[in-house]
Amino acid sequence: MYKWIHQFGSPKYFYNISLVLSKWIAFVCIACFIAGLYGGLVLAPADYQQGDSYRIIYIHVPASWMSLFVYLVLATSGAITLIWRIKIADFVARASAPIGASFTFLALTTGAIWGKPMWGTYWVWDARLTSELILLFLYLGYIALQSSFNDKRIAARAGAILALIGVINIPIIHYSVEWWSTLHQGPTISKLDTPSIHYSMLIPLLLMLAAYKTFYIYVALMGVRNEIIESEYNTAWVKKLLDN
Amino acid sequence: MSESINIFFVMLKRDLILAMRDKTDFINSLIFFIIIIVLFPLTFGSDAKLINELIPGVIWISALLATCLSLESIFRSDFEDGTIEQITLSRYPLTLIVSAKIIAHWLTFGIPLIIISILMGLIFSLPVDVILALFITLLLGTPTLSLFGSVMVVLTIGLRGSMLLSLLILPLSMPVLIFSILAVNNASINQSIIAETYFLGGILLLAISLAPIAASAALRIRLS
Amino acid sequence: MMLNDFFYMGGYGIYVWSAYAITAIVLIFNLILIKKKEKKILYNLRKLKKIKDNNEA
Amino acid sequence: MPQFNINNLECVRHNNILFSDLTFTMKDGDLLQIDGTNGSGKSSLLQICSGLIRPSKGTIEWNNEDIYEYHNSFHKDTLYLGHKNAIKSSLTIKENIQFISALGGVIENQDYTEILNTVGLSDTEELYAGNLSAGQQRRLSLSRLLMTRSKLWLLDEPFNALDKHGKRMVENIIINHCNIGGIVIFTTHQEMEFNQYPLKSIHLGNNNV
Repeated sequence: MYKWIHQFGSPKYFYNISLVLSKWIAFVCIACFIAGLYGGLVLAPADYQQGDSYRIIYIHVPASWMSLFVYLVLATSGAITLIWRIKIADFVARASAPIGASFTFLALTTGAIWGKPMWGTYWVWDARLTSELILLFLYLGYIALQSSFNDKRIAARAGAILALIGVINIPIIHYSVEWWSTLHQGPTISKLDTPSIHYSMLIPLLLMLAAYKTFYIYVALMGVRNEIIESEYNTAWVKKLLDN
Repeated sequence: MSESINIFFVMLKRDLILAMRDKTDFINSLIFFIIIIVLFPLTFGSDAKLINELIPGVIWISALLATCLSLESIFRSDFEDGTIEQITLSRYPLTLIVSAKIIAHWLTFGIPLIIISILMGLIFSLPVDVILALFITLLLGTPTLSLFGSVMVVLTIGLRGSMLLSLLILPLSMPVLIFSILAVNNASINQSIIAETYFLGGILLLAISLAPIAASAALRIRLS
Repeated sequence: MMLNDFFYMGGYGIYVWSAYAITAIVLIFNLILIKKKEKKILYNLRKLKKIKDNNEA
Repeated sequence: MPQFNINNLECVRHNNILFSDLTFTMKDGDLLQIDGTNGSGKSSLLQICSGLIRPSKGTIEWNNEDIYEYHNSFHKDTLYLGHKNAIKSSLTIKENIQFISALGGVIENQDYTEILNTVGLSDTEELYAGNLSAGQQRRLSLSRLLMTRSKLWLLDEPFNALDKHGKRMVENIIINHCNIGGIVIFTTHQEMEFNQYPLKSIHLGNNNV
């Protein structure tokens, strides 16, 4: 297992594998986007309460799921950085942070836009919007901390500690905000086995989630490849790569 | 083992003496704390009822900002004069030494801050229950802030500007702030504050068990 | 007619489409940014390599 | 028998290779001088040896144990002194010295007058360290050499800011330590005498040992 991790963690191996993978991921991503958008915007019926405005769900919910997921990736790769010192983990964290922040930003703005027809105002201190906002601050802090170090190795390790503390705090933040908030709707999909929404609405949502996830993986892999080339440019294989 | 406990008290005593000798740092942040509290009534006019509703929250926000400000100095001189290397490379557990420093900070800054807050409550003639709730929440909340804050201080020390420190601390201290404000609000309408107190206590325990370890790890990273 | 309905979104068109537009912009922006970075890195490294090769020659 | 092994060490700072393939072994009583021009990596080498920073390549072993894996036992045997004195100017000399001895693991020795005499700071106990000159502060900082149970000393420019007399004093302390089986590595760009004590040396900068 450990050997496998190390092989996978070797920059050259990772670079080549990710190049091949990226093509397939891009294909899956585009397919999911097309199917999800078609299903969500055209096929799915309008909601009997919210009318067509609910269709924002197809971009809002995946964005907020991904915002949390990417933060988990930051924390996990942080733990790997601290324990095993695998370079790729540093790169993954560095490449993930901006896209994670983008997802958080999207979850916030689409949530606010959705709020206007629903609540009559762009912003209410709803529990999920508020903790999303705090999550955005966590991302911004992470990016600010990382970018203020000159030495990338130290930046990665300092960021790892911040991400780990952040990830421990996220449930507490979420719970405290929920406790405090009186204006909040229950989670739309908490359990997949008893969906509170119809499957014709659910399937496009899951497709969009897959699209977001593959999009994230695609962009993150590209970022990781950039970091690899930058840090390994003294090695023979990168030199060869540059000749092409 | 007893030697390690000895170094804990040596460090604690040393930091307390240092705080007493270089008073400016923590006195300035306490003055800053008082000024922010005073600014609010000046901005919102002299409507006593409104002020009474606002002031507990104001005290808490001021405490948060003042803690951010005062934490900055907790490791600064040690970094400047090389003591931090001696501490990190010493024969004793780094977490123990770091804990002593954090406790010293709380004793010299947190306790005066709590006393001032109670005095402020009395000056603004808040109900006794509210003052009590303020006392309890500050007693549980300020050490949490010092603990998590110290990790962020180590991460950001020597980097450009102190804004970064606030940017890191403030989002993480949101739960403490929220539970404290809820407790104070409950107290003002004569309701129980037990649930919030438990949460604050739980977060404090989490901070006690995690922050010294994280701060030590951060120290080793920053020195490399 | 069908297409009009589609863009009208039962009166919520402005909200739905602005949300989708922002999403599209942000996601595409992410893609462009990282592509640009890749180009920049490759350009810089190639230049660096050229200087080195010339020095060696 | 303690041994300090450095194997194939490489240090990269700001994308420059400061040194590489550095290998040496130190045994009881060994005294090693590292010299080299400014920026040749003298301080970095000492910091790597102390475990503060990790080398980009290579291993360091103390008693055949990797110093990162067994950092607790390594730190117990090591004393590192950097450029900075680690002296608090708002503490008195006595308070400084008490802290130094507690950190060095020497608690039972409560009489500091002898130590202050040795480093040439007698009758200054109640003064604030901030009142001392640079050389005196360095002497105070070097008093930690007399209050340590560590075997391996890593001293970065120990003779900085010292006059002839102070230099002699530090030399004597170092030789005494080596005579009882201690190991000392220090950096300097001054010519050293050390009363004919066998002195090894490493020159950094042109990669020759």
